[in-house]
Amino acid sequence: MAEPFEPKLTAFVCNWCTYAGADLTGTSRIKYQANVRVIRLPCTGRIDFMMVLKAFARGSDGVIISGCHPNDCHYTSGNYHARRRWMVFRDLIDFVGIDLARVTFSWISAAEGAKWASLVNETTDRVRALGPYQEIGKLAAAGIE
Amino acid sequence: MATTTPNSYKPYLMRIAAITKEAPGVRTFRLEFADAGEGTAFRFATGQFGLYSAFGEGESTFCIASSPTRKGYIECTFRETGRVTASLADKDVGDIIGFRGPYGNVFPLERWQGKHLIFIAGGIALPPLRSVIWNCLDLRERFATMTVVYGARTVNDLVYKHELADWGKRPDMKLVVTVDPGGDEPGWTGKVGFVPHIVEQLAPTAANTVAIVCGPPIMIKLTLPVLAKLGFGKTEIYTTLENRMKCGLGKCGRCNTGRSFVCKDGPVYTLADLERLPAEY
Amino acid sequence: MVATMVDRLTLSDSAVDALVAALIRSGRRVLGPQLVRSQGQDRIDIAPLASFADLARDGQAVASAKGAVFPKVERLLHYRYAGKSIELADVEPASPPTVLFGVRPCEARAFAALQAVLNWDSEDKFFSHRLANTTVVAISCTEADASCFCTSVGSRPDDGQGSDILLCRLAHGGYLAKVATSRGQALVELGQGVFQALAAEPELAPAAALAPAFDAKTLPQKLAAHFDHPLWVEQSLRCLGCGACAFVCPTCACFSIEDEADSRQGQRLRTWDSCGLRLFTLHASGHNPRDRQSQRWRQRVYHKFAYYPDRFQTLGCVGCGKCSRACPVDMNLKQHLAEAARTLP
Amino acid sequence: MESLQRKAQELLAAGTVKLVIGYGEGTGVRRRPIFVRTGDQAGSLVLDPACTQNLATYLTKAEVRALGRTALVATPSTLRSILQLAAERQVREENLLALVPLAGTIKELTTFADIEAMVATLPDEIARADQEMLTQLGAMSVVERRAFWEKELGRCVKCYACRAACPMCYCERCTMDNNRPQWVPVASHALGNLEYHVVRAMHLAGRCVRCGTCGAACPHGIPIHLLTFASEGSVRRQFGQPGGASSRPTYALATFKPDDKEDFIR
Repeated sequence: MAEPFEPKLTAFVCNWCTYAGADLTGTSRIKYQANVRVIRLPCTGRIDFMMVLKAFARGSDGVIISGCHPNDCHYTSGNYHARRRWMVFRDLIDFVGIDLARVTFSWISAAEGAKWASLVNETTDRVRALGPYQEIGKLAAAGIE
Repeated sequence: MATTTPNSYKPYLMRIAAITKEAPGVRTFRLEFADAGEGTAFRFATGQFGLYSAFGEGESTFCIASSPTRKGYIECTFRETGRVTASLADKDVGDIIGFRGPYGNVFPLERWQGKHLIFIAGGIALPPLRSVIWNCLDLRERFATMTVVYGARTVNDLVYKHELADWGKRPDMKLVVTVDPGGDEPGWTGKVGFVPHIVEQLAPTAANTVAIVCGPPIMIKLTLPVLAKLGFGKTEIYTTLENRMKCGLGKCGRCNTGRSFVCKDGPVYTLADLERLPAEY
Repeated sequence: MVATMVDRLTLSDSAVDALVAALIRSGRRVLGPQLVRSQGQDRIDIAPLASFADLARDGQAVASAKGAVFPKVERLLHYRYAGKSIELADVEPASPPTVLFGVRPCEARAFAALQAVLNWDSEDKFFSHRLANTTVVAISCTEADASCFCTSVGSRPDDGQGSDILLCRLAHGGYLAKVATSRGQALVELGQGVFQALAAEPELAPAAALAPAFDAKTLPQKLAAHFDHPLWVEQSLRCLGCGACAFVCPTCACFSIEDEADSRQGQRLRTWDSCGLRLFTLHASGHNPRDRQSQRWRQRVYHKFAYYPDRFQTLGCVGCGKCSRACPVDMNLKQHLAEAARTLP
Repeated sequence: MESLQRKAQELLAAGTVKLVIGYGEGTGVRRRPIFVRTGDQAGSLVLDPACTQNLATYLTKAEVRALGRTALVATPSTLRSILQLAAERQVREENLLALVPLAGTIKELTTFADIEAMVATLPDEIARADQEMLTQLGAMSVVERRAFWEKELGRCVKCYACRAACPMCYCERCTMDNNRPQWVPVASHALGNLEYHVVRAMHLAGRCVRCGTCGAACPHGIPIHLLTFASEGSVRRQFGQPGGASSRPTYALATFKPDDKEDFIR
């Protein structure tokens, strides 16, 4: 019998808020689904939009991007800049046919351990229901003879 | 259906046997064939080059810096400059890299028999000459006098410092090492001055002499008139080119300069050959 | 492609249709020029043919057919990291038996120029293997456009060189098939009953009329003598430095080799490249032997019309004009060469 | 057309400019950029509806710059490109002037302020066919759109004609040409092509003047201009800042407002 589908999620998070928040989830002993691989970056401003595509190309079924709440950026305005880019990037990837339901954006502070757990759980459940995502991953082998 | 033609793009696997840090950013690898049988069958001649792979990053072209008279290994010396060399610089002894070669033409040692040899090199361009210098030293009785003039920007930028020390002590060759003005340091016993000036001071005789010149374009440009003044003929001056290459097989078109493929017709050229090519190198 | 005695046979239009069907049935990959209408614009692509009716019999495809033997991206090597070591896997080029059906005679001639550079010294396994599995059935041209210049480079619209079979249109429908090679003969045998013996001397539809604009034979000498002529700077002023000309060119063979890898494995790919791109000759040190676009334009012209004849005794150009049609700024090669032939003493 | 030729002659004769970049006759019905440096070359200048290519691309080319002060035959898109280039400090006011065909005469614009004033009066619309394509694509499901772009971008050979033809792709070393790291694959396989075109569209968002020259330059007829239209459209819709409207540096993605409105961040 085939194994039930377990989605692979990649989370790009900022060092100062969401990563600390995810840490708090653990130290608070809040359980959440283990489908997510966390990649820590200094700031949401550092999360190059292409990382979303790279994650899908390497086999992620869903992507989470999260950082400090507006006005809380460790570097003052990295998250504001990131937000503008996301606003445009979302439109663009939707236009090229990437399913937005597979990309979750969030603000999670260092104090929001519970929010991190519920974000991961909800995203995992949603992506699990959507099924595996190979639309971008399959391109990696296409067009090479 | 499998083809019988070999895949010319498949490299030998080489184990890094030793790493020498020569100068800032410059390293020498001693490479041994991972497959001993391939190593035994491998032949090259001085002047030839190869493409060295850092798997995952690509290939980069360097000369073989060791002499064919030294069996069982090859050496290459490179400066960390781009994607591949940066990755190579991260490797440790025991790591595996790729090597395709030997490619290109050779220094015509048989033509030089009985002649005086003067090698003139600048900076990171000593490695291609090191192969031929060692080759000639190992066959020392075949040549008349041997002189090496080598210059670098600073004392620290000189490569093969230990070998230079050894060469300096040999009675059967003359070594002149120089650094650019301002590049010397306390205790420096070599010369201070640019290579072309040092060659001019040295004033080697052109009669029955071959000059082998390799260095940055500006050094070559200024050294050639000096040699011409000393009476060196255009077929008695040799150099080796390093164009960008991808295949090493005369196909990819990158090193194409005039009718020449540097990877096939070069890298060794006489000044007479070079003057027939457009100056696109 | 070993030339044998040219066998002359005829085919009716429906017979050609049956031949294409038989080729597809035989499991061969049948590629040919097809008209594509997209976003209100027409273009001709070289693509798998489903039937003879799909074939664009006139006009030039944007891309050349070279991709069948020299793909835009092909795998040369595969490797896996195994601890400190590397496991290398050789790659066999996957090349299904292919028929290039209904391509133009200029395209057919281009394979010899590709072969000249890719196999001149050592054999290129990937290219050779694909070429050996490819049969070329060209259709002679009855139309030429303002970019065409095959007659200036020693050819003509009904040139059979490089074709295993050349189909020439008959005045009243059907084709005369000139079967020039054993590979062509194999298709004749496959299409049993499709080809008819020649009953009488056939009346051919007139081939495209195309007056030569220059004589390419005069170029090598002129170019050799005028490397530093201001003409090259002048001609290249509007050149944008993209690779469109080289990538649609049926004879351009310059390539790059690129590694792509993740933490477990990687592959070495060969990709098309172009001497028109600045990066082509750029050294990691920053030094670039051809730093200006005029030098790169000159290289393209010289490579095809001076260095090729000198080195390989053949032109690196078949006069198809694809480069001119593809150029975003209308660098018309025919005009530029005519200008060179006219103005250089 | 005659008025343009006359104007070019005057400007060159007076030494006001050293170069006039305009359109000349090309192959068949095509028009091509020409570089007029003497009065007697001015007769080759052509002006008709086929003259659509955005010539502002040449303003940042070293070989062209070296020729001296330049007059540029400008379409509305060209004017916008000049402003965007000015905003990005890529052109100097004193080095160029724009020649705008207007109701049978040639209007000469010598300052960025003049150009801004004129641009403000011009309609800023994309071609109807492009608008229809955007509408069609918008009506598709995300799966259909993926299939559409997979097919279209499958033809891309990475000749970079789109990049070379775009006035805003002036970077001396494009991110595609950097390899430490090799962020976007060099090869023109399916993934390399998608990544390249997504990067290009993002880099042009807020800077694109929607001239469509990239799409027109594509030898394989891939409607890549729709990608930049989409990203530029997103900026306009959300931040109200069209590319090429002003010579002041107002790049929408280099700034922010604390109250930028979105509805997707949880």
